[in-house]
Amino acid sequence: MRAFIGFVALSLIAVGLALALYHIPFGQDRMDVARDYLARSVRDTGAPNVVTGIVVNYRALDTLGEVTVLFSASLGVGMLMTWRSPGGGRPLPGASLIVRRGAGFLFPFILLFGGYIFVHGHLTPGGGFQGGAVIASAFLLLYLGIPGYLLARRPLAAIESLTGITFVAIGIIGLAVGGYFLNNFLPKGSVFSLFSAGVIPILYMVIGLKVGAELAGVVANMIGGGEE
Amino acid sequence: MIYIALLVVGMLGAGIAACLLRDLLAAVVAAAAVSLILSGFFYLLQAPDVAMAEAAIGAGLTTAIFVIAIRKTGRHEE
Amino acid sequence: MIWLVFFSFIAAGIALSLARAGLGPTTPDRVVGVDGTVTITIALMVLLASFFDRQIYLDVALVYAVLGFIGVLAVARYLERGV
Amino acid sequence: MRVFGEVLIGIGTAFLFLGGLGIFRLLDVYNRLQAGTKCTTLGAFSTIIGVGFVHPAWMLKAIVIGVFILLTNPISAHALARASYRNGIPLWEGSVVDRCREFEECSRLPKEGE
Repeated sequence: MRAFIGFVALSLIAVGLALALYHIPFGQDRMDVARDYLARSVRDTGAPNVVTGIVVNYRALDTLGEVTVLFSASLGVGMLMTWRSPGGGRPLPGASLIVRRGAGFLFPFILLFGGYIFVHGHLTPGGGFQGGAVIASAFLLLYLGIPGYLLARRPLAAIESLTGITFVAIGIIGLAVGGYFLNNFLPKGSVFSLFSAGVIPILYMVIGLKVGAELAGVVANMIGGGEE
Repeated sequence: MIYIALLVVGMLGAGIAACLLRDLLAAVVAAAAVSLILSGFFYLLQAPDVAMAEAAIGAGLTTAIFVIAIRKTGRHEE
Repeated sequence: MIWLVFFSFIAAGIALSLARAGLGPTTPDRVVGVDGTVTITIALMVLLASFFDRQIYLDVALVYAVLGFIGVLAVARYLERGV
Repeated sequence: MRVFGEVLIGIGTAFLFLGGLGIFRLLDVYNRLQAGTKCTTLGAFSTIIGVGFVHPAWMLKAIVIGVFILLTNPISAHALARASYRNGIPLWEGSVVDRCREFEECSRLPKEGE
């Protein structure tokens, strides 16, 4: 019965979506704002990656909101799962030698790769969120490969707080210098070089560290949570 | 064109399997397959930023978090 | 023309691996299917980067090459009661 | 250079197809894992290096991708094979050799739910 109701609801949603989308021609831009962004973005922001220009320059306030949402999600997981030894005291069977050595060997390279992604966020695809997820995956690899591994909680919380403060501080400096919050007050530099695009690389490094610390905290809380 | 049809069929099948499977571990694997094909789709549509986000989140983190959640609750759905 | 041959091979490989992921009697069979699909998809992404002639698209393939095995490792550690 | 790269890509995609075929057709988890790791690793590596030869400027990044595939695929395959053996997933009934049984490393785990 429940499955039947779910099926009916799903087909109603599908019909509604089909009716709504039927009149929109596929593959044409319907909005002037996209064309405007494409034409102006590189000149305004100095970042050749237009997506980065929009996410960290035009819509940087929304990005601050996103980071805050992620922070509250991490906080929620931390409140639900208490911080205790993995498996709730149950002894975990160890991983084999290959997995242990492989995890230990690959961990620094994955960290380095995550750093590469968010430092080069304004030149190549990717950015703070992707790099943060890669860094959190590196810590997840340590948890999977080495049973009983515990992430130090205090530096994690310190990184989260400091990066959050830095983000807001950059915004306020922009407000003081240029007249609006998160103004791009640094010189733009030459396009396609690493040190260019003003505050965008700094903001993306801040976002990457913050997202990485938050997601690693989620994983640590999930694994280390009690079993009651 | 035929390749895109193949991808759509694969993604739909994997998504329906993720909903219907009673063994939750198999459902997690099906969800990982959905994420993989979706990332390939974003790549085909030339949106590498979104494809990279989907890859970074879907490849390791969501699978592992689902698996840990299954370990904490139970593997089979009643 | 030659690209059509390459993409046909890769599409057949992806279809067969995904079919094993759908059919597989046990969960490790499904994981093997998805793992094979990940590896084939990395090759597909590199080929498509060459096809579109955009070097920056290689980064997505790099992300999958680095992170693709963590999901499999998670399921394997679950089966070993190690998570 | 370009022709050499395309030959490498051809070899690689053929191996990828054979890997997919092996995953589909072989008879138990361990054989499938064999096809799904060896074949697809060689295929993907060859394809990626071939693309590096077609575009010489991409060679460095192609080598990085290939090396990561070579490093990570065996780890996950090994972990999966060990986990499925210890979970008691049977070998195909026609298998003639089972060396893993002799080692303590491969002892069976207790059933789910202890």
